[in-house]
Amino acid sequence: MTITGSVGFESKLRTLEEAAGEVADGATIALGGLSMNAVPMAFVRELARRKVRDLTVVAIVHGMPLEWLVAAGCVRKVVSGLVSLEGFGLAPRFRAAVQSGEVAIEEYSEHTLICRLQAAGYGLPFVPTKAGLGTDMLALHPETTREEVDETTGEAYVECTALPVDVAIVHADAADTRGNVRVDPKLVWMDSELVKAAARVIVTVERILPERAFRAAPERTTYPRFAVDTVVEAPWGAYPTSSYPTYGYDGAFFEAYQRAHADPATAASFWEERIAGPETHAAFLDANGGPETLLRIARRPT
Amino acid sequence: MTITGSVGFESKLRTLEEAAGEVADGATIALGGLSMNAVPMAFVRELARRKVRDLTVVAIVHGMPLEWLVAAGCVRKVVSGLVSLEGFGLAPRFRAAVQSGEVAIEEYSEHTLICRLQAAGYGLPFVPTKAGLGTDMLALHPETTREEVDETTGEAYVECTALPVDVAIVHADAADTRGNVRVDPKLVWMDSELVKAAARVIVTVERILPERAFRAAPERTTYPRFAVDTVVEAPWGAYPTSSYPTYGYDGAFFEAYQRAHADPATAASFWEERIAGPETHAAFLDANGGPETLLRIARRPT
Amino acid sequence: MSAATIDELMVVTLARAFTNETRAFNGAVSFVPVCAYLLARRTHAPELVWAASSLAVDADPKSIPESTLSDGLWDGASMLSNSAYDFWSYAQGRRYNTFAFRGAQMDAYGNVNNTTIGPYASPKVRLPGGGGMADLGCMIPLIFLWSTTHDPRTFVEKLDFRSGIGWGDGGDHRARLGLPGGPQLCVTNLCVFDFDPDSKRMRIRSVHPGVTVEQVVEATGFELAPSPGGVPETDAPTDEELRVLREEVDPTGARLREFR
Amino acid sequence: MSAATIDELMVVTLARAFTNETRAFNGAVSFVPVCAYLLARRTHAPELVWAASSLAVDADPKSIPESTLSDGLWDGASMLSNSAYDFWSYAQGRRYNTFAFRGAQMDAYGNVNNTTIGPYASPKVRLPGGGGMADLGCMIPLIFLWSTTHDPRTFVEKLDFRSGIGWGDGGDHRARLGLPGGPQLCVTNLCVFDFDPDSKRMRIRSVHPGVTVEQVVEATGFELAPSPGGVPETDAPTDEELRVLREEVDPTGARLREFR
Repeated sequence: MTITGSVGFESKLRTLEEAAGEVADGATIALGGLSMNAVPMAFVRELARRKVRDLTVVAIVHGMPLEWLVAAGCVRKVVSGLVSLEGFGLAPRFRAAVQSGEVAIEEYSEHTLICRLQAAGYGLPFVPTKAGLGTDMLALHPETTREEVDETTGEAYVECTALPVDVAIVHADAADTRGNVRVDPKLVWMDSELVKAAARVIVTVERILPERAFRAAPERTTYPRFAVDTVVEAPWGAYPTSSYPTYGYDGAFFEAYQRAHADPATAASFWEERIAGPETHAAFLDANGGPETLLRIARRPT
Repeated sequence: MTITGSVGFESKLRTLEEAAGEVADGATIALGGLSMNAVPMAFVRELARRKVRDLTVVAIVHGMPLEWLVAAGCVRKVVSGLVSLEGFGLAPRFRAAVQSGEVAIEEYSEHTLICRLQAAGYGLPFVPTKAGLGTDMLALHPETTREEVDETTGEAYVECTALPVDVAIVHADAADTRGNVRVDPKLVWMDSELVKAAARVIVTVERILPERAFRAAPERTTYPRFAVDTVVEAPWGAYPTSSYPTYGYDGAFFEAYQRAHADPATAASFWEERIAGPETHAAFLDANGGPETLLRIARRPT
Repeated sequence: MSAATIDELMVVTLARAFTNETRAFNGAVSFVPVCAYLLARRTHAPELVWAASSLAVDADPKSIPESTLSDGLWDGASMLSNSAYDFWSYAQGRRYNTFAFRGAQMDAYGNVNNTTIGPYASPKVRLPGGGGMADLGCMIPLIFLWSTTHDPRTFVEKLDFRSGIGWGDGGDHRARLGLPGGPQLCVTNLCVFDFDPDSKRMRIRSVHPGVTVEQVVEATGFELAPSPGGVPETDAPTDEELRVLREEVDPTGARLREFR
Repeated sequence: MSAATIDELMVVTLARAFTNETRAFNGAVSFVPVCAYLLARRTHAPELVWAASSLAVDADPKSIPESTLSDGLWDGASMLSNSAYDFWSYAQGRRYNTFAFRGAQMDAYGNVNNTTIGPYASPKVRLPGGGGMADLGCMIPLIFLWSTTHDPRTFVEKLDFRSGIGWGDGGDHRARLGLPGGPQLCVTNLCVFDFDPDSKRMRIRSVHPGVTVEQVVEATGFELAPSPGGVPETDAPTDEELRVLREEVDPTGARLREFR
């Protein structure tokens, strides 16, 4: 299935297992995508199966990946702007873990968190914004979101200090073996801020393309090879979230997940049978309906 | 040639003359493109012909448009990072005008100027950078590029204060009459920073497309209609600079321009015959070789 | 045309507050405003700008999915924008001018809480979090609030946590912070609130059919500013508005997810 | 294969300083480094990254046009990047690590002037300006300098204006400013300079064939640091390097524009 890499060049192609091995216990990782969209879930599942420990997870606006990592006991702290399952309700495992104190949450507004990542990406002490003024958000972390007044204009603003990230994991449509990556048709979420902020970047993709495909449409390349350290071929790798425009999120999975969490017993069996249990990514897709599910969520061009 | 606008919607389509009329004497304007590439030259020529006065021209890295505006006496001050005709040498009219004090120059490094525009675009008192540290650049304008030390890390950095722009003029490939704009295949220069910083945005384009063309490929839209105030159809509107990938810059024009400026008399006739004299954009193209020139610079797909 | 249900009345009332100058976008779980933007655009405000999920400008979805941040909402858009580079800069740069949000708690000044019920350190309920509220409340001049649960647990005297700013502490607080505009309306399942021009406290602008001022006061956990010139009944939707909403904007009734 | 001309020797010498770890880009009027990046990539450093005009990553032009900021240089690229969003963030973020610049004046520490000759307020000559030099000199750890006019007017004791920083005031000045790395080499039409590890002053690393140390000292307006272990002759290009440069990298001799 994997095509041979560009002859004579280093290949950055790794298996899901190899790539997950790049995340050490205690690491700070950042997850791409947003809410129901373009989350590297196949990679997240592999992390959960490996029982990586004490992770700090930077998740600007996320739900299901935090559910899985928390359920597997991988998470020490979540750095986040919003956590929910969106139209499907609150995130049950995450919510319980935070309320019980099992998992710490370092909470920011969405934009101040983006600014912190940009400061890290640009090698700056901070990035300024007016976001959060007049709210209780800034007081949560006065050392990293510093309220200041501009000396000349007298304007209030917020200095968002750099948030360094060890590993960013993002999902995209295609890559070549040298690390050029294309988000097709276009990157819409904040993944690029994560890529720029992280010391190491892992990209899972729906398919591997030959380098010539990138040279044939260079305007469509989203990340250059020198910004990407590891490439993983993971078709349907965002399931059960969406990978626009190839497939949508699986609403049935989210509904079933919420139903199962009405009761600890059903939650446990759902976790084992439909999430953590399956040995491979293919087996995981099979456990969730296999081809029938995939055909159902495959997006018809409109 | 112009197709009818999207029925029932306000049309932002104007003629070159109408659009140039939106620039008042004393205005601060910003020019898109960079050096030999994608400069809205047809619009610049129209400004020069109208003899608009006392302009402050923000030009990050430019050459020929400043030559024309200075020659026509439109310019009070240039706010810039670099001015030259690149491989064709220094910019003769601009250089003479600055050396004689006829035109003032407010000079920044390229990136501190970008940061000043971003601060204006984002409604922030300043945008920070490490650019310019240890050079003589910062001391030129200590009030707008303020050297500071971060209270926590002790890092030196520079606060680039907001630079408000009245009108930004950029050149692109296509627009619809509602103001959606596509830079084809992709925006590479800093035009988007100008668009975001300016109170008013004028876009000259190679062609007008129906709105459905934008809805058919929304990922290729560069500026949304609500960020664009005026659209001008100006085919070959970047000549003698390039409009990638449709046509390249006209090296012969630049060579001839430099040769003519070896002597004030030849410079004056070149100005009259080949730049300022022609009544229309078409006449201007004709005065510079017409179809023969256009076919010569039309870029063969590679 | 059957009479308007409460969800329909709320959508229509909000839609009528939007104009051809409205340049809006939406966040998570925002079915009511999304329906209102689409309805306004299809009726009285054809030039209205709405970016689906804050990204897909001029989207024209055939129906509304379970998530208002979903790519299922993006069909027919004239621009897909990048969140950090396009959306957030146009939001900070004032090209966008309209945003609607709700909270698990709201106070008299239109500030909202979507973070925790109970003390932050030891929450009784851990809510999703402020997300973009804390940001956009500071950036956007025309803020609209809505609530499908108008009761004293939602409309409280004091928020447990201020996730997003409305009129702040009231009066000129926003102006003193250098923030533009502020909340314009709050549309609930009982009434429509606007804000006293001086104190910036909520006051009843109209009550929905069959609802009394007393019921609203009863259901509101804070003191309301007086409504000069009395309190009319909320204008009823027209048949055309109801037809467009029911048949074109939200045929599957996704908005009802907010009324469970 | 005919003997190397001075332009060829300079390009080859610079190319040999680049490796598979080099992640470079170029600015205006940079024919010599552009040729050097392409030559290194086609010979000993196939993984080398070069972004043409700082935008077109891995470009593979058939020839080099009159402008090194021109889209004529972009053919065959694997990525066209956006200047503000991609280039400047990867430059600040250290993914790019190599930049080459020259100046109308250079001093002993590799600082450059491209702004004015004579006082800034009343310049004798108004030069193009610092452009991105002042920025990238601060952001990029591996800086390379070149000059095709090695004379006392170019290599001066004191710059009329410091447009771009090299080693600053020397010693640990860059480190004190929190800036990464610094200038590595300066390749001229007479010799190759490197920098004393402590003082950070230029010293002669090698002289080109037919050039004496005395001539270099004569042509240099500042005191040079001593060269430990003497000064060898600059290594000659191989036939293969010359063939690739002449036939594949720069068949039209665009690099000669810097030698007029």
